[in-house]
Amino acid sequence: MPEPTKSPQGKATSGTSGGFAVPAWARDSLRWDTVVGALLVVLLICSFSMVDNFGNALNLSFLIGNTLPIALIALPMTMLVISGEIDLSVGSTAGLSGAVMGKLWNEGMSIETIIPLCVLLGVVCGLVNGLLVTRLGLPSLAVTIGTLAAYRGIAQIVLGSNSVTDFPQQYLDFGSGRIGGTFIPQAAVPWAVLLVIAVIVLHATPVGRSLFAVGASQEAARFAGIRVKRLKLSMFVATGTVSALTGVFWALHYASARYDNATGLELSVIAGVLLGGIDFDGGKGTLGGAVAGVFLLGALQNVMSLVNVSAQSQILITGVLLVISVLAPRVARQVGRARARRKAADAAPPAAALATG
Amino acid sequence: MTDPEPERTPVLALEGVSKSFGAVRALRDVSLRLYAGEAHALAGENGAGKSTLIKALAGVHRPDSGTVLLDGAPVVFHGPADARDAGVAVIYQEPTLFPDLSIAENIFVGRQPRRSFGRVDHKSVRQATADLFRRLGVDLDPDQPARGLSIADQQLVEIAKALSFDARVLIMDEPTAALTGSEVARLFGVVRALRESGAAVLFISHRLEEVFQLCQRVTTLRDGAWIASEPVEGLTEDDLVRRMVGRDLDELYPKQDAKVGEVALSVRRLTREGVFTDVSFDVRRGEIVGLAGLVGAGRSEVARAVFGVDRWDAGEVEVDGRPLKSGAPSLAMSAGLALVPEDRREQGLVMEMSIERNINLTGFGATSRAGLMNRGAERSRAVDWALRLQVKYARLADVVGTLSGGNQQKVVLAKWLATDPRVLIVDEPTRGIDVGTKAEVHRLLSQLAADGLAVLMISSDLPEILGMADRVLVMHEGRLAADIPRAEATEESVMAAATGRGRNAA
Amino acid sequence: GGTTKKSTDSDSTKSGSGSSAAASANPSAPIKKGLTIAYLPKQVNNPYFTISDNGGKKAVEALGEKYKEVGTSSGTDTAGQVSYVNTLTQQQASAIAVSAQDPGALCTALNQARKNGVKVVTYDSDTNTNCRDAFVSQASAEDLGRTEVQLMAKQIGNKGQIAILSAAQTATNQNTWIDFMKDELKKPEYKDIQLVKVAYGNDDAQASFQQTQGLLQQYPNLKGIISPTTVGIKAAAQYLSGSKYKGKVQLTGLGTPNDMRAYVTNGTVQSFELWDPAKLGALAGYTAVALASGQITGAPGETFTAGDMGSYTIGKDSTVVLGKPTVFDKSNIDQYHF
Amino acid sequence: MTMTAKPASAAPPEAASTSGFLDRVLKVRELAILVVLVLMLLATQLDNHAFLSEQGIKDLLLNATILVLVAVGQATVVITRNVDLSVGSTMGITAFAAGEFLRGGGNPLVGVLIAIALGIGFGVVNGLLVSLGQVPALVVTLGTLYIIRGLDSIWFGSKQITAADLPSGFADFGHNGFGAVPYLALLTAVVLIVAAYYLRSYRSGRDLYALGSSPEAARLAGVPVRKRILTAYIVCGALAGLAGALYLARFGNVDSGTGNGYELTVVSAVVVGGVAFTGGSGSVYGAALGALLLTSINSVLPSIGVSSVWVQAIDGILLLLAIAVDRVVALRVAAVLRKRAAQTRSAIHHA
Ligand SMILES: Nc1ncnc2c1ncn2[C@@H]1O[C@H](COP(=O)(O)OP(=O)(O)OP(=O)(O)O)[C@@H](O)[C@H]1O
Ligand SMILES: Nc1ncnc2c1ncn2[C@@H]1O[C@H](COP(=O)(O)OP(=O)(O)OP(=O)(O)O)[C@@H](O)[C@H]1O
Ligand SMILES: [Mg+2]
Ligand SMILES: [Mg+2]
Repeated sequence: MPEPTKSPQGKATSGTSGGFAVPAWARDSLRWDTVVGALLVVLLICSFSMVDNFGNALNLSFLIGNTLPIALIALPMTMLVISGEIDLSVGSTAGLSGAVMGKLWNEGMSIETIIPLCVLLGVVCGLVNGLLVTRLGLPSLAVTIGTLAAYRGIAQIVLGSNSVTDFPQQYLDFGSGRIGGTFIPQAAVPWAVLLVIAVIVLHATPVGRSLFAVGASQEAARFAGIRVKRLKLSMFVATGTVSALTGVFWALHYASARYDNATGLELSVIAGVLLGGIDFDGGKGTLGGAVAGVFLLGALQNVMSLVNVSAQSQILITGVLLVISVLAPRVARQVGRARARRKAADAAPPAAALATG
Repeated sequence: MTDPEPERTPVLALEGVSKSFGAVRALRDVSLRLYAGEAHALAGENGAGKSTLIKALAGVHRPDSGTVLLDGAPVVFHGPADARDAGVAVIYQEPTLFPDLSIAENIFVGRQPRRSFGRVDHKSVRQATADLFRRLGVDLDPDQPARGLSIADQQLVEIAKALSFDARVLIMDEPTAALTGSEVARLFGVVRALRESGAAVLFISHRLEEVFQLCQRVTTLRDGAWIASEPVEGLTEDDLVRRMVGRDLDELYPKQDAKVGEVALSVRRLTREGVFTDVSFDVRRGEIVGLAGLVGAGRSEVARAVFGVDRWDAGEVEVDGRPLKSGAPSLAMSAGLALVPEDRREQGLVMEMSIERNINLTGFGATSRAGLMNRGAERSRAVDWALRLQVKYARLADVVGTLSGGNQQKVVLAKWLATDPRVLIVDEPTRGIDVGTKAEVHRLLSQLAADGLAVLMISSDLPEILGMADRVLVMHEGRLAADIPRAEATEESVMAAATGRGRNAA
Repeated sequence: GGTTKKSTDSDSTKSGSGSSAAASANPSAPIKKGLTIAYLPKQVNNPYFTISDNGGKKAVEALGEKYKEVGTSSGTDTAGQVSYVNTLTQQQASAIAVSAQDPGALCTALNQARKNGVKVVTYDSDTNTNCRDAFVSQASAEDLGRTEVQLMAKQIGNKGQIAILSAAQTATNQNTWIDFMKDELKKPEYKDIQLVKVAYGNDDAQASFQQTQGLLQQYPNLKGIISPTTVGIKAAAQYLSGSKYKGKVQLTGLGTPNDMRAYVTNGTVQSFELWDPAKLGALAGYTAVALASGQITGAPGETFTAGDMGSYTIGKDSTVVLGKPTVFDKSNIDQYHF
Repeated sequence: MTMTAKPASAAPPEAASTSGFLDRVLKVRELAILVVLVLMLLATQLDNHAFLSEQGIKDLLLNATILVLVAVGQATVVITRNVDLSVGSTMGITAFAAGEFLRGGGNPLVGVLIAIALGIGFGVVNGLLVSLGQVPALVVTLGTLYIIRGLDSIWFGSKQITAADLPSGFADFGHNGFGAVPYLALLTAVVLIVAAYYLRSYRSGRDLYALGSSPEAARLAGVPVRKRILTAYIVCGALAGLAGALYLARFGNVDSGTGNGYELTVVSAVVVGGVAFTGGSGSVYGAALGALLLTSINSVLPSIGVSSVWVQAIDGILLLLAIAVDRVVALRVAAVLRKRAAQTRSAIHHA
């Protein structure tokens, strides 16, 4: 949803739409994603020192394990949002892939065949979203609200009321186990790999550059010969695929495949991504910010339960955080602009110098 | 409401106004006085601060220092609404319409005539609009939504809107940039009438002859600083240019003859239903082909289709003998085709991205190695072209949307020239560009042509076409009406074809 | 090839499993003091669970133990419930009394808790048997299923079409109860009653409303509806009481007196049943304390005293049954306030 | 350089015809949904004769009322290129507030007013955050969604309102009416018509479309952008509040979970109703029809005996169909217009 008023000034001072490639962050240190990152660090430090039971390996592995599904989907979701679209059906896609996984497992198919099939399913789910958006030019918000219901419904038809729990132990261990005595869940490793790939793609390849351009102005991108539709379609497919993977991981992590697995996951993902400073107009944001946002929320929830903050208050706090996350950069901007104006008042104009030098 | 002694108190004035955007000092201690019954021109290079000055007058920007005087008394406009209520009507450089509203509503938004109980009187809104259009001799349907209007049509609606205020002060920032002679002539008629009825007019245009046609007094800005305010008579174009540029200007149409090579772009029986029909032409190496026509003739549409952003329904397009696919810009680019589009804000630039990113949008091939972007290559490519076109900017990382209109246009050119294309299609390449840069662009184009580039130049600026083109194609009602060699190309011959009176050649 | 259900069935049963069952019980052991008994209901702020957890609070604190309640604010946030189990493990609670949102999903976490010495009692809705030390059942599923059919049969004179309006399709309790209802209906005396449909209102008022409407439109001569869920029954009652079917179509099932009072008094509903949630919570508390004090291990046959509620014996699948449900109607409803 | 004019004649007739054609088309676009709805209902009636009985119609209307109200409010906001995700939470908390008041034996009318007032309160909060803060509405209202939900459950905890707490008159108001037409439906219809008329025939109403269509242009045109956005959110909040009160009357039961996840339903209704998320287009009638369509589907499926297992899937697929069809129609229309424009242009010339 675009901001109510888009003044050139507003855009002008909101920094360029670049990754950390652009020296933007060096320029205005007040960039929101860096702030979120800092917040996360502060929170972790405080919790380690003050909250008992927080620091021990078991709890950390809980923290990471429970945040992983969100962090997984956040990766492609960030790119999708930067390209100006959104996918609300991720939770349902995960649920569907889990349900199918359970169904096929009950049918006696081998897990090694099931998982690739689930991933394939994710590709299909993504394709459906993507084609509806790019071919028919429908708003992604509307489309994915539709598929949100549709995929969940299909999951219900597939698995009905059963819940499948008897997946092979070694897989369950992968879903919930940790690497040796460390606090790092085994599943965190593939995530880290995906993260690296995503960062490179978004911030250091033509694809990433194009994504930012498309998100900022689809028309101009088209006139620059960027294949907008194909790009968006591929982003939807990526999101679908990762969601399906997440569904598999979810079923293994919680040792239970049900049609209502991962219900409402989309909101958590979006909350985290937003908190990380990804602009829903598209064209702005960094993966670092998104991931920081996701883990900030995750860590907060973990800490709050450890210090016995009631579920109700946790909801409240999440909400307040979200509001702050969008108000704060705004305020920061105002401050920054004020400072800049004061500086400009007494600085000589470099503009002329640089011109016909 | 004519002032007995016009020279005494100005209706609207600026005293010692300064305005900075970040590091950029757009205005430095500028003063300006607008008198009732007088048309005042504002001249200056791109980025000189003209639009900023206007926005200060209109209450869009608050000056950092200095005052705005209304009838000699200091006022503070807290927003465009205040200025409007004070009787100041503004046409901004970039059309600002509501795409979803009907043209009529666009003109009267917030001021609709009302019936009982404050209900909007839709009928008289429509009526009033129709009357305005009759006055301007525009044929547009008041009920048609503004979405999809060509730049020119948008500009006409903006003009109608400004006139509908019958304001005491009428401010126009490059209203004619997109217009052809006929519309300009009619606009000037209306403006003169207003002036005689005692309105004060502030007018900006990079077409200097227009300044001399319309205005009595001219103020010149350079790099945001006030240079001079003087009566127009006794002033020559060269004087004015000297004031603006600060040096003597070389020839405006430096057309050098290049040896014409083999066909580079060949268009055959191209048709897009409802927009243009059966368009066939060739452009050869070293040749600049002008494409003229009335606004709405469909020139831009042909260009869009050839480049591939619009599909075509029938016909073929070949670049160096390689056939292109309908609706595939990326293929067209790799075949060596480049299009500098008509609407820089929507099509030419990603307004919220940096200058650097915009220039490099067309050059991923050149700036990436093994699929990874190369920062160094990106920056040097951007710097190189920004300097070649003398873009006036503070930092390459600046958001392109903050550049002045003309400098934005330069960035678009840079972006496409950087792809070193075989065939270059330019749609209104010098719209809103100051004389100095215009000459630059023209020199650049003919230089490129001389180096064997094939250029198709769409322009509504007839002298430009006549000055630069080896051949002039003329479109009329979506059809190619004539193909006139440079020797025979005159205003008369081109106009005749453009209005459908001409010989049906080619 | 690869890992299939069959190849794993063999070992899947003994996965996790009650490590504590090995330890031996000492019925005469004293009740430890200062234990922390944590209640983890399906959903906090759900009136039903608040009542039962408060019952538990009384019981637990009467024994001089520490009571706490945590939980998710949504009834289908399994992930949330899991992380609460984890948190409680972290906080070294002595015992957890949990009402499971999902029979399987909690197992990993619960067994992890038990390995860390936390006793686990499930109440109201159970997990898989190998993930907890004991299950405190509100009433044997069999009793509930059969008695609801009997109530309905009485109201419609053993004759006519009936339908069931259940909660979510996944609700473990409802499904077992419904199975027993179907079984009860097989009896000869109910040969004239046909169960025409089981509809699911997902414990959502609007959905239950529309499902009820659907039932009535689809089966014009429907005689009665059994709704074994507190949300479903009150939605159905509210709809009936405002429609032309009021009094013509009978409604029974599980509901709380407070919810249903209005409809019983205005004649929409004749009678319905429920156990006393407060007692359920209390019994869960006593069981938890007994487990944590080592009086019982959860093995079938063991007995323990549940404060003023008398003594209970652990049945098969280490299940403790609260007792028979209470039937509420015009005559007695005003004596109950929960 | 003078180019002579393109003849300006024959403009008025062209205008007339085109405009006539245009609004007919626009109307049709809402009609499309209506047609779908009617067909669906009739088909169901054929399958099950009880469906459109007096009781059946009454139920259909009652089921729709609450969603229609909220959708109308939502549409007002969406038209300004914003969105309010907090409507579900607002509805829940206002319903509860009204209930608490009535439980204390308060006057029903006052109870409703309280709900509306509370709704307006939250509308103001959202409106201020979005207009003054100038931050993306999606995020802010997602935030207030959580905040209000949290307040709700902290404030009311596990308390609940049951039918027994409500004055019988209030409950009756919830389901009685003139024959097949419930009072609630009438009330809703009035609200709908007023809202539609305001948006169509008042300057401030038109401003909403303007600033939804182009915020920047609106600012330059001197539209009081912030004030208008605030208005939109207040309307939305007020209607959510009213809906809360009606929910109480209709269902007689409220707890802190009431209205959970309602925002998605509302947004779907608005979308199906053809109100574009890019702002500036669509109408509250469309939104209302969308709401009616959605609720009707959920009544149709059970009453033709579709197992509730299928309901959700069918819901989603129908939603997709609805927007897809709407889109295809729109594209067709655009194509037709382009051809017409071309014809008229050449017609003018050859005349
Ligand atoms: N919103 C803004 N933010 C930052 N810089 C700005 C902004 N608007 C204008 N500028 C800068 O102020 C200077 C003057 O711009 P302005 O648009 O007034 O030039 P101009 O005289 O109108 O040029 P042109 O003839 O091309 O329209 C330019 O350097 C421009 O980059
Ligand atoms: N983006 C658009 N969408 C729909 N119709 C358009 C669009 N742009 C232009 N048109 C219409 O197509 C016709 C030709 O467009 P346009 O005016 O751009 O032709 P042109 O010869 O390029 O004129 P100019 O370039 O001088 O504006 C006009 O009737 C115009 O209203
Ligand atoms: Mg300008
Ligand atoms: Mg054009």
